This record gives sequence, C-alpha cells and structure tokens, in this order.
Amino acid sequence: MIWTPFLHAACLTLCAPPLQDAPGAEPQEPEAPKAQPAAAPPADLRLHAERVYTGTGEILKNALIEVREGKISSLRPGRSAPEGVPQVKAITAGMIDLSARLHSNFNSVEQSTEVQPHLDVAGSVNLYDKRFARLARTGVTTILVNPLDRNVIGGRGVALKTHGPMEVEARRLKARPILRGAIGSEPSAANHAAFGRPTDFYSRRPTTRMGVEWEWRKAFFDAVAAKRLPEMDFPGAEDLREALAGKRTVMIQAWTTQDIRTAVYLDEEMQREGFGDLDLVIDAGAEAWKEPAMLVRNSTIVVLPPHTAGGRIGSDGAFLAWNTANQLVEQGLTVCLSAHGAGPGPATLGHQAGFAMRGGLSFDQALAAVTTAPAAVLGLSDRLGTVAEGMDADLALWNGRPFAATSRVTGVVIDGTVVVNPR
Amino acid sequence: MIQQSTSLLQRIAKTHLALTLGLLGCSFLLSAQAEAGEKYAVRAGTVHTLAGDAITNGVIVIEGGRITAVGSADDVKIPWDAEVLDVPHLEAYPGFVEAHTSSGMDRPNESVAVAPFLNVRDSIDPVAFYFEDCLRSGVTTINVQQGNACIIGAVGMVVKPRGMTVEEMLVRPRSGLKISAAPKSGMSRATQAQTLRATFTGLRTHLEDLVQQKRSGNDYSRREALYQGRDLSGERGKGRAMMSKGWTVEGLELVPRGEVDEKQEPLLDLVEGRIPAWIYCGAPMDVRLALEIARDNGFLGRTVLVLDDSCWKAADLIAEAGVSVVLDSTLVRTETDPKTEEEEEVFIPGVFKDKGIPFALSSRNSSTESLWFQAAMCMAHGFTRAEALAAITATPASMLGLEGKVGCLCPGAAGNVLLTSGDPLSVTSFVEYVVIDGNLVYDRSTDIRTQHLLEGVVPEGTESHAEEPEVEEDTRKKAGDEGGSR
Amino acid sequence: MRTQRRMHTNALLLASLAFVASAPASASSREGDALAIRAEKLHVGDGTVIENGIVVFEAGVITEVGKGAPVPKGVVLIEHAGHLSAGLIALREHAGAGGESNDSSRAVMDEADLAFAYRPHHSEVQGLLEEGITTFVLAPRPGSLVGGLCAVAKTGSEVISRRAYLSICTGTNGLTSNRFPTSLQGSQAELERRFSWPRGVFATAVKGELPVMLDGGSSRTEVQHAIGFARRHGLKGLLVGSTRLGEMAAKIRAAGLGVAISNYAPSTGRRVVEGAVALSEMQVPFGFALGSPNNHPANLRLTAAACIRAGLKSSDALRALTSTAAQLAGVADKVGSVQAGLAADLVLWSGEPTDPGSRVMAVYVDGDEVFQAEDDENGDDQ
Amino acid sequence: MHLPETTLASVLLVGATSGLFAATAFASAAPSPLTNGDLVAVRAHKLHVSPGNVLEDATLLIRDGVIMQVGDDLKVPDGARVIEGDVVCAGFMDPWGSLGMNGPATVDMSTNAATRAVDGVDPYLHPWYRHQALAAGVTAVRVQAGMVSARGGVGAVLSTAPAEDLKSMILLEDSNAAAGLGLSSRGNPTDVFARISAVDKLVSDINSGRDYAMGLAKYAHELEAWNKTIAEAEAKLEKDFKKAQKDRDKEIAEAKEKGKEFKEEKYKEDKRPKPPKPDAEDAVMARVASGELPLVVTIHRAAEMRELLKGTARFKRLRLVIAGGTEAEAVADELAARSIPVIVRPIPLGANRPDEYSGHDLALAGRLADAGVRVLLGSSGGGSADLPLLASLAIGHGLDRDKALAALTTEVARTFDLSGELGSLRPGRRADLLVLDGEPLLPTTTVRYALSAGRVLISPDSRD
Repeated sequence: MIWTPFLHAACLTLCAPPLQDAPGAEPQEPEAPKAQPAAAPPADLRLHAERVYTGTGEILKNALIEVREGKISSLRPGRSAPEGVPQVKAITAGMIDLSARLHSNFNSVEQSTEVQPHLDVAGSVNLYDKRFARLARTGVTTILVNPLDRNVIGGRGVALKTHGPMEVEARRLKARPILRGAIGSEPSAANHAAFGRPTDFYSRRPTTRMGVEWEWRKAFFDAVAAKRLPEMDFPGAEDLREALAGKRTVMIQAWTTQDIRTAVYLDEEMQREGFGDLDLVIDAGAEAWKEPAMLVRNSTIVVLPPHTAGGRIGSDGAFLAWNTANQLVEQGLTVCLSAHGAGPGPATLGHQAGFAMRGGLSFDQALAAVTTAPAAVLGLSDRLGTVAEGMDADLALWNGRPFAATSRVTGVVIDGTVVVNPR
Repeated sequence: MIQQSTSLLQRIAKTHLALTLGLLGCSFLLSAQAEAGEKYAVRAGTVHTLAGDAITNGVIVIEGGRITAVGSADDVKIPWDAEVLDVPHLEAYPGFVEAHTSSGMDRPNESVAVAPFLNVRDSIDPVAFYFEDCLRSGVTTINVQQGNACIIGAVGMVVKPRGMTVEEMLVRPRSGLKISAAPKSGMSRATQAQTLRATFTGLRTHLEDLVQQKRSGNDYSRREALYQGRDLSGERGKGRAMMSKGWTVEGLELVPRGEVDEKQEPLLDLVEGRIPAWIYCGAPMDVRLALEIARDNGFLGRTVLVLDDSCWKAADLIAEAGVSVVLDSTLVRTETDPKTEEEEEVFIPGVFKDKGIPFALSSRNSSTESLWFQAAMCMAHGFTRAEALAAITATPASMLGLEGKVGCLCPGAAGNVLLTSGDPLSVTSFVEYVVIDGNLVYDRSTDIRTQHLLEGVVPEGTESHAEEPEVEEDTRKKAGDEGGSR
Repeated sequence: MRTQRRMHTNALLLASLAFVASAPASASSREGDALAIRAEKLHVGDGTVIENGIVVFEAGVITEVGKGAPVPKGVVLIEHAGHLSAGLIALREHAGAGGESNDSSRAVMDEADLAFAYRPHHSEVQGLLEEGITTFVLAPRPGSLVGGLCAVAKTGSEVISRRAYLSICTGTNGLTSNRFPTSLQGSQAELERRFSWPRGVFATAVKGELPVMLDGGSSRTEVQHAIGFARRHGLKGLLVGSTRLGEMAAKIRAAGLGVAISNYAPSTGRRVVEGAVALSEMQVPFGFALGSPNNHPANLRLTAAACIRAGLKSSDALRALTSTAAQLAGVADKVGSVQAGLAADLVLWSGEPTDPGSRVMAVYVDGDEVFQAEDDENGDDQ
Repeated sequence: MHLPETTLASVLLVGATSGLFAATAFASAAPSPLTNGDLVAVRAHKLHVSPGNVLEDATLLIRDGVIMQVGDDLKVPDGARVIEGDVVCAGFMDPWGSLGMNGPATVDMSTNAATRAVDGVDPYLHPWYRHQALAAGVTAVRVQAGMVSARGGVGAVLSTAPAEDLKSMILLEDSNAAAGLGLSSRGNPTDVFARISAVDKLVSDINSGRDYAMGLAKYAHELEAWNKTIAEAEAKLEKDFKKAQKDRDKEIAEAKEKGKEFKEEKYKEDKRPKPPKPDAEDAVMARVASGELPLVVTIHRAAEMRELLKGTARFKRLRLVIAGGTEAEAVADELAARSIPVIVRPIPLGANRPDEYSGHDLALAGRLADAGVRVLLGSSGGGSADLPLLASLAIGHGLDRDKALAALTTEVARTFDLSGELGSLRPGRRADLLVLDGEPLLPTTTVRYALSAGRVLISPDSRD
C-alpha cells in the first residue's frame, strides 16, 4: 500500500478513519434507518464520490458505489456519504493503455527471424517490474504488453491488469487475441548488409522500409499458401490466417504518415486478393492527422503516442499535432490515447487526456479514449471501461475534475482491491 | 525599476572585459527612455491582481511602462490619449516570473571552472526559441544565470522575453553570481568542496598580499622621508574598508578598489554582500556545503539555493538557514527503500511548503512542463490557488529583489499583463495576449508555432522539417539517478 | 609456489613422525594396509558428532566408524587434536575444464558430456583441496540453452558419475544477441518442443532417470518460469544461479526440486543467505554452488558461514556442504558422510568445519593423504 | 598575518592559510562524544579489555559515552542501565573502508594531497547500510576520497552510528594522508616504469612538504630578524630627523645658489623577506614528513615497495602504512623493523582478479603476522559489514586469532593515533563496544548489543 508520506491538510473533504484495504474487513455500519431490501450481503468495499463519470455519457452526482468479489455490485446516485466511507471528488473507470510498452526490452522479442507471429510475449513479462506499480498509481488499471518493435512481426500481445496475482497466466485477461508488428525504420534498425561485416542473422534481413513491407506481404501470402500446400507450413502461419479472418486484431506500430499508409494499403491488398480483412489498429500513429481519409475508408483504430512539448516523437521524427485526437474523432474514427508507460509525474495517461482536450477534444471523447475505446479494442467492453453494476471494480479516484491539470489520481481500485488508498 | 545609481554606470564602464562595453553602457539607457512617454490601458472581463480579490470588468492603466492605476471600470478613468486593449471576454493576470534558468543562451556552461568576471550578457541570444516560448506560456520576467556545470560561474541578469538586443531585454543587470556545490564533470563532491573553499581562500590571500604591499610601501616612504629630512605629505588610501558578515581583511582601505585583480573583484562584491548568490545543489549533501560556504563568506543573507529534486531531504537544514529556494522542474520524486524495495513518492513542493521555506517553481518547456502547468500540479497535490500562483509570481519576484515591481498588478509595478482565455492553470485555456512594459508583444492569433503544434497547420515556406532544438537537458543532473517519472 | 610447498610438507611429515605412536613411512592405505584416525570431534555428516571418534579405512573405503571402534592390529592410528568430517562437495563447478566448459556455437548441446572436459591435474583443481573440497559437480558455464551433461568428479582423481545432470538455462542466461534464442519466449518455445516430443537425453529426463540442473536466472519471474517448466514436464533436479530463492521456497518444495545456493558477494549477498535460511525452514534440500576458478574455492565455506550468521544452524550448513550435496548429486552411496562402505574422503580441521576460522590440517581422498597444512610452531589450537 | 614563534612543529600546526581556514570550519580534531548523561553498566562473563587480555565476570561502567571503570569487583551504581552478556569486546574498526562516503568521491581521480575525505561524507545515505555494519560489529570506518588516485588527500575516521548530521558522524577529521602507487586502472596493468616513477614522485612530494615547512620556519625567522633591524633603524632615523632636516635645507639653499637642481639623498634598506607561496598540498605533505599524519600508501608489488622503503628511509619521523601489500612478504623484515603496518584485504579473489592482486592468497595475513609485521584487516571499500566474516577467513588460513582481533581493534587505533579513544575497553576510552553471545569472529556469534559512544544502537529486538 503506497501512502504519500507527507499528508497535506488541504484534502478537507477526506475525514473518515483509515480504510483497511483487505477486502471484507469493512466495519459493520449501523443498520440504515429506512427499510433495507432483502439483506444484501455486506459489500467488500464502499466509496462515495461527488461525481461518478460512468463513461456511458451519464454523470452521477453524490453516488455511493459498492463492490463485491471484484465487481461493482451497486451504484446509487443522490446519496450522502455514510460514516466511515471514503469520499472523493470524482470517480472514473480505471484507465486502459494499449501501448504501455512494459516489455522486458530485448528479452521480449525473438530476433532470430523477422517474422515470429506465434511467440507470446507473456513468457518474458516480469510482473515484479516496479513500473507495474507505478502505472497503477497513475490510475491505469489495464494495459496491453507487446514485444519490443525490433521484428517485422513480433508475436502475440497479452492484456494484463496492473495489479493482481504474480503469475502471468493467472493475471492474463481473456481479451481479443493480438498480433503485434511494426512498419518503419525500427524493424530494420539493427540490420546491416551482409558483405564486409561478420555474417550473423542480422546480415540477411530487410534494411529498408520496402524490405519490411515485403516481409509483411510475404508472411501473409505464405500463410495462405500453406493452407493448401502443407509442406510450406511454418510456425505462426495459423496466427496469420486468424488475422486475415479477422479473428485476431493486427496492431502495427507506424509513426509517420508514410508508414500508416503502408499499413492501410497492406490491409486493402489483402482484401483485394480475397485473403481476408485485417482488424487493423495503428499504434503510435503520430501523423494520422495528415491523411485521415484512408483511415476512415478502412475504419482503422488509432492509438496515439504521448503529446510532447515540441510535437516530435518516435525514432522517425514523426510530428504529433495536439488536435490529432479531436480531428480523428470528428471524422468518426476510434481513437485511444497512451502514455507509453509513464509513471507518476507530469505525463501520465490522465495528463495525455488533458493535452488532447487542449487540442480541442471534448471531455467525454477524452474519457472514452482512455476507457471505453481501448476496452472495445481488447474486446472486453462487457467488463472494462465503464462504471456500472456488474462491471469489474477497476476505479480511478480523483481529487478534482478528471484530466484537469489541477487534479490527480489519489486512489486506485483494481478488481475490488484498494491498490492506492485515497486517504 | 531600472536601477540608475551612478556607481552602477561607473562599474559597467570599468570592470567588464567585453570590448563593446563602452558603447553598450549608454545606449541601453536611451532605449528605456524612448518608451516612457506612451500610455496604454487594458480593459478585461476580470483582473486578478493576486494582491487582493479579483476585480470584475477591471481596467489597468500603464504609463511609461509602469502601472499607474488598477481598478474597476467605473472608478478608474482611462486617459484620452492611451491606446486601449479592450478584451472583456478574457482574464488579466500578472506576468509569470522564472526565478532561475540557463536557457536562452547559446551555450549555458563555461569551461573555465572559476569565472566570476564573465557575464551572461555576452551569451544571451535574443532570438532564441526559448524567449518565444516564454511569451507563449505567459512568462514575462526571466533571471538568466549560467548553467550548473561550474564552480563559480558568471554574473547573471534579469531580462524580459522581448527585444532585439540584450540591452532592450534588460530588466536588472547583475542579478547574481552562479555557484555550484555539485561537482563539475571530472570532479567529485570532495574536490568540488576543496576548490570552492580554495577560491575564497585565494581571494583572502590576494587581499592580504595587497594590504601587506601597501603597508610596506607606506612604511618605506615614511622612513625615506625621515632619512631625507622632509615631512611626509600623507595622502590617505583611496580604498574602502572591507565590510562583510563573513571575514574581513583589516587595512583594505589602504588599497584603492581598482587595484584589486579583475578576476577576484566580483568575488569581493559577493563576500561584501553586494551581489546575490545562486548556489546549485545536486544532492542533499551539497546543501550543507552551499550553506557553509555562504555563511562563512558572509553572503548567506543574499543566497538562493537552486535545488535538484533529491534535495528535499535537506529541507530542515534549509529552513534553519532561512534561505529561499528554486525547485527543480521534476515535482514528484520516487525513491526505493534498499531494504524493503518499496517505492515511495514524495511531492517536493509540499515538503518546502510544510517547512515554511519560500520556494519558486521552474519550467522545463513551454507546454507539458511550463510554469502554469507546474503551478497546476501543485494544486493537484493540495495547494490552494493563491499558494500555487504565488510560487510563479510573487515569491520569485521577491527572490530577484523585484517584489512589487513584477509578478503583481499593482501601481508602481512593471506593465506586464497576461490576458488568458480562462483559468491560466487549466489545460483548455490559453494565453491570448501578453503586454510587457505597456507594449502588446504577443497575440496568439499570429503565433504560427502554436498553430503548428495545436492544429498541425504547416506555415507556408517552412515545408522542410524545421527541426526544433530540444530544450537542452542538463545531462549531469540525472547522472546516477534512476529518476521518477519517465 | 604451491607445488613447491608439497615437497616441503612431505619432508615435514617425516620430521613429525615422532608424535605419532607408530606410523609407516606414508599415511596411505592404497596398498592394502589399513589406517585409522582418532579426532576429538568426528562429524558423521547426518548431524551427529562423536567425541573422540575413530574412523578406520582400508583400500580407500571406510570400514569402521565409532566411538570405541576397535583398531585392528597392525593399523596405524593418527591422533588429531581437532575435528574430522567428510570431504566438502561443491554442486556447480567449472574447475578442471580449463575454460572449455561452454560451447557457444549452438543453443542446444544436449549430448555434450562434461566428463570429457575434466583434467584432474589442472592447476584450477589443486586449489579445491586446500579448502577441503573433495568432490564436485562439473557443470557447463551458463550461456547456452542446454549446456550438456554434468559429471561428478573427485578432486584430483577420476570421474565417479558421468550423467549427473542435464544442464538447462531457462532464464536470460540462456539467451544471446546474435543466435537463436534471443528472447525468453523463444527459449521457452524451444524447450517445450524438446520436452513435449522428447528424444535422447530429453526422454531420459522426462522419464525421471536424469535430473536437470535449471539455471533459472536471477529475477523472481524467471525462477517462477523454471519451476513451472519443471513441474509441467515432471522433471526432478536442481535449481541454480538465482539470488532470490527465499521468496520461492514454498513453490520449490512443491515442485520437489533441490537448490544450489550461489556465492555470497557483499553487495548482493543478503538475499542469498536469507534465501538459504528460508529454504532450510521449508526443508528444501540444498547444497552450495562454487563456480571456481572465477570464484575462489574458499567461497564455499564463506557462503556457508554467511548463512550461519544469518540464522542457519551450523549442523544444517555442514549437512548442506556434505551429505545433502551428495544426495542431490546422486552419489550419496559413494561420498558425503563418514560411514562404513563410503569412500575415505576425509578432512581434518583445527576447529568446527563450518567456521571459516578453522584451518584445513589434512585432506584424504580415497584414503590417500593428498594435502597437509604446513605445521607452524604455534599451531592454532582452539 | 603575523606568524608566531618559529619552531618547526608550531609552524606546521599553523600550516598554510587554507589548512587553518578549513580547520576552523569543522569540529575540533578531538572526536565529539555524543553525551547522553545516563549511566550504563555492562556485565559479561568474558570481557576482552584488549586482544589476549580477558577479564572473567567483569563489569564496565560508562558515563556520558566514556568508559569510567573496568573491573571484576565493581558495584553497579543504582539508576544505571544494566546490560548482561556472555562476551564483551571493543567495537571492530575497518581501516580501509568507504561506508558513509559519497560513491563518486571514493573513486574520484582528480583528488590531490589537500582533498579532505570529510568533504565527501554523505549523511543522507540510507541508514540501513550503516545499520548492517553495526549489526556485524563494525563501529568505526576509516574512509578516504580518491581511494585509487595517486594522491587521495586527507582521510577521516567516521562512526557507523546513525547520522543526524555531518559533525555527529566524524570521529577524526584528518586521520591520514593517502597515495596510490602502481594500481591498475580498471584491471589493465600500468607499465613498470610508470609505477617506479610514481614512487619517486611520492618521495619527492614528501621532500617538498618538508622543505615547505622549513621554508615557512625560515621565513618566520627572517621576518622576525628583519622587523628587529627595521625597528632599530627607524628609531635611529627618528632621532636624527632634526639634523637631517637642517642638512637638507642647507643643500637646497646651496643647489639654488649654484643653479643646480637639488637631488634627494638615496635611502636604501634591505627588502622585506617574501613569504613562501601558500600551498595546501605541501602543507599536508609537511605534516606527513613530520610524522603528525600517517601516510597510507596503496601498493602491491615488491619492486615498488622496495623503491618506496628505500626512498623514505631518510625521513626518520615519517609513519608509513601499506595498504594491499600483496607481495609484502618480500620486504617483511624491513616492514617489521620499521614497524610499518600492512592493511591486508582478506577477500577470496577468483581468477578474474585485478592485475596487482595476482599473487594474493588468503594466507597472506597469517604469513605477514608470523614474520613480525603489524597486520591490519580492511575491506578496501568492499562493504565494511563483511569485514568480521572475512577476518575469520584469514584466521582459517593461518592468522592467529588474537592477532586478528587486534587487527580490527587496537592495531587500527594505534595506527591512526586513536589509542586514547578507541580500540580497547580501558577507562577514558569512547564507549564503542559489542556484547556478543559467543567468542568474537565466529559465524555462530551474533552481536546482541552494539554501543557507540555509550548509546545502545543495536539490541536484540532491533536486530534486523
């Protein structure tokens, strides 16, 4: 339990006694005077907020939230805070970062060959890494971990909560399967021409964007061919076929407009060839604002990288205009925001939502971009993204209006467990 | 507001090495005069003076670059010949004050370890992007000091982010001497402390030698006169006795101040408390050294500490010494307990507020970590609005000895006004206009760089990737420190 | 410098004969004549200590052990004012392979047999005797996914068991940057393939006839993966190379694995020794890895002493240095304790064997006296 | 600035202005006991007054952090806090450590003879590292800036008690001067000629230190003589002034008559003696040459040691201390004769050891002690908390047990002039002591209580 060692007198609204964070240790408060419906079993955790931004467009005022067995059991607005229940200014659903980049660096990508669709990054995720706890403290409750983008096709991503059991298989969410790849300069960054240098497997791989794009098309063509000619089968062919059939989301990192265009043309070529239609998500699409038409045409989902002071980001020097989120949403595209795993400080996911609002995005669209939209990409809209009865009890507690520069996440609940105590 | 004492003119004319000094000395005075005559007035929806409650439908009258009247529209009459900026939909705030930065110079650090005779005037670049960023984020007064990689650095100056020459930008010359208690590269804290003390010991030895030479000279001429049988026409020494809270060399009045070596002379000013000191501390142990050097050499009263984010652990020491501090742009620091491997977050301004130590915030860039954003983060951690705004207006102003001159909208202050589209600490509001010394210097609608950042509008003629220089990170600051936020 | 001392000691041995009641020219029982040693304290190796215990051995094998064990006629009796214990056993060693203990040309070298890399008279091996180490498991250096088959060797003499372990690096120690596998998921996929359709040594390992030596790597996640891998394929064996085994004690016991405690180094040491104490509380069998020549042979006893300082009982430490280590290496029928039928690998100490302050006075391997400390006049008596 | 009477020692005490100047800024040289007023009585079955000198069932009384009485028949005054234990001995000291120092300062290569270790001490290091050392029984550490630089500067002795502020950490702020000869830089060896010339440079530095002190004394002497002659001359001039005035008027008058231009008389006197340029480094080397500061030289190879011993033989009052000394046996007899202590690093080094440690083995301490050399045991910055464990390793390889205990207590105190303060449990000493549940330096022995200046810092309940 992380506590801010220097308590400020300023949080005047918080006056309840310390909250035991072990579920089920809630003190029995006296029976409410009015007739209680059939004695519902006591809640594991109860919270009260002046405003609950449910994420469904509705804002509940003075709402009392009850949590039982990791789910939101009841959500009743217009209530005063009972004795002993922590009160906060605002509650939103726990934020979701699809590009948290919490991989274990070069141990998380198999570079012996540039196409490894079947390898699951879960094998290299280190849940003891401090960054999980830091991310949880900023209000991010669910993340997607992908392999480092040093391969053309890196393999399978894994969706995890930022707090929970310490084994990856136990913490893995049954989300939509993800195939991770990259277009741009990074997949060929470590490669060099064969002659003149000691030959190792870095000397026979693409050294240009054309080569990277060729590897993508070759992988899909071979996968389709392998269905008919078993001797052409290779590990990961099934993954590629699932991607073509739309059963596996294809998440491609493409910073610049040139690379985004390559990704969209790849999808359209697959459709033209009749191989299938990729469920395409562009990660780190900084320059998506330059040619939005093709994204609309292909109804591609875009995950934006963090906003920077100068606008430049990424190894290819892409320029992210701050109104990109607003521009794409206005054209009907689904946009998610990401903070690339930033810990507590000036650039958390909450701050990225604020910067997107500075670029013109409305509050509701910003809230969607960090909760419901990424939840939909993961195919977990039935569990994550909104504050409603029956949903997972993943909550971010704020000491002011969410995403404002003058407020921050003071409490976090994941699966009903108080990870950061709002006290 | 611009000090006009005669000794100042004398000092500039005489002590600096720069060849251009002569003509510079007089030209900057004239330029300040020219603007004095014009009158300017601002009528805004609400005027936040930060020295009382906000005035709705307020008026600010500026004459000769100075605010002469602030009040509601009905009881302050706007002079007939004043140019009026009528923006009823905007809010007026005093310009923000950056207490210490080494941005805005072509190279912030000087390779010579002990160089108090240098002046930042010679390396400030008036057309640097940094000053444009200051306008855009509402900073109207900036104290430029040399970078942290030094032992005793150059003399700094307070400037405003407007003006084609350094003289036009000048607000106050000699705003302080930069000293570093953190080691210069290639040295460690042991050798840094040793060299720092040796510098002041060197000054003392130099002064003692001068006095000894003078005394020997006087004794010799007295004996010669006796031998030759003539009366000695005693002319008294033309110098000034040394006054310092630290240590003094008795008999310094024998030595005319001009004869003190130019390289040592700024140090003497420092020891005599005639120039403030800005001491950079890269770690908590540096704070002890900085306070000891300042106390032993008599300039603790005019010392401001420039702190790295790890120095919060020495807050008690700082409170006891009663000095004010400029905080690092990193406001949240994460530390790991080596025994339990638990991580603990510390909100640094909170520590200094609780201990009653006056502190100023500093920015790292013009948006994601600008002064207003840092103040907003203080509110997010429990500060009141007044406390947060004071940390970027009144407190830095008093550190620069400009309280009542900048950082507030009150009669007598400089005519520096921000017009914002809403609460300046909100992500969704912008600085629309900036008035400095009664001149409109910034209008967001013509700011092509903000349009480029916010709307991706590529200004014509700048098709190629106009590489914007990254704000130069003081690389040594983060050496060996795992750092909190990414 | 050391070999020169050996001739020096032999000369001294003759000079010191005067103290011994009756002693033939050299104290060696190889040629059939028996030898007996009486020590103030005889550490059998299972925790029991016999006051004034006598051990008799002939033709390299212990025949009698006991308080009043009868000394057969004509047998030379050596009186030793100090302690006697079985020779120490190091569980992960590279001495004797002369730096050739790892073939980095390919990831999997499953049939490589370290027994053929062992040179008994290599200079690296002599240092072990001075520290009372008489037996060690020669294992491949970490670096390849499957390094090969470890051998159990007697210090300075022959290999006593060839296929002691199959050495596997499941963690980051098995990865390199310029050949397969370069990622943890790549190495896990390769190991799954090798053990799900096992052939050759993999088949014998899955059948349980060949224990594995798992280098789990240092982080807790990698140790978790190693334990999960062993349980998934029903493998028995030893977990090595990790400094964070304390927190995983329960999981290790559930998986039925043994542990080799890695070297105590001042900076990372705290976790290693606290891990040993936690393992001993959970009754997980453990021994000590050494890894000379890069680590000085004295580190074996130093690590044991550091564990005692952190709370481990000294009898448990001695058991970990001798009998448990022998069980883990699968040679408990040959070495590891002072019992009839086992090899006469004995060490004479000036004090408690687990006290680094005790000197190694003499070392016997297979009944041969292979080392004797120089007798300095003010013999360090306890 | 007027210098006092000119004797070699007193001049050195004044030292160059920087030495004086720096001294005033710090606590006086004598360590400041943390006074806590209350009375503590420690009773033990075996009380090691000093290695080899053990009292049975003895009691020790402490007041204000100083040992008042030690004896086997003392009555415990009422009101005293009583601590019982099996064995009591003096706190161990690491003569070659870095606990409490800022990391980069210990490996700084830009240090010179005047750099002070106390400037590199960091009171804000996490207290847990100091707690580990105390729990292992180490109560004081001699630290050094620039441990591997040619001139490490002035070392200091720090207490391992929890640090409130810098002053409370410092037991002795100038314990020694330091030099490093022939140390490989990050493992790759330096060539032999560079090493030998480094030794000669050190010897010449000591020499220039001595000359500097001589120069100061000579200057003070000459100045005094000059002042005396000038005072007499002035008195005479005062007396003859009237006559000189009359002569002068007469000469002016004559010159005017002859129309010649009057020329003043030429006055000559000998010049005021110039003071030697203040040099902080030479001031430190002067204190080394006079024997006031021991000189700890980190040196390993026999060739350099012979050169050093030969070069320093003529400095009669120089107190040399060898640190490292891997091949010290080659000059053991001369080291014993000149009573030069050797700080041995009893760590088991594997095959990948630094070049200068190539001949190192664990029996070095034992063999040196047998050859009559004064042996100390140091961690060389590798973690003072493990020194007692490494000391038992040295015992296991031939070092006599009492000599090992001495190497951690009395010998350290004697080498750094702290015998009146630390190292043994005698009246007047600072109450740094350990209460153990067994013989010292056994792995089974734990520190039940650790006292620093009479304050109980480790007790059974605050163990980890």
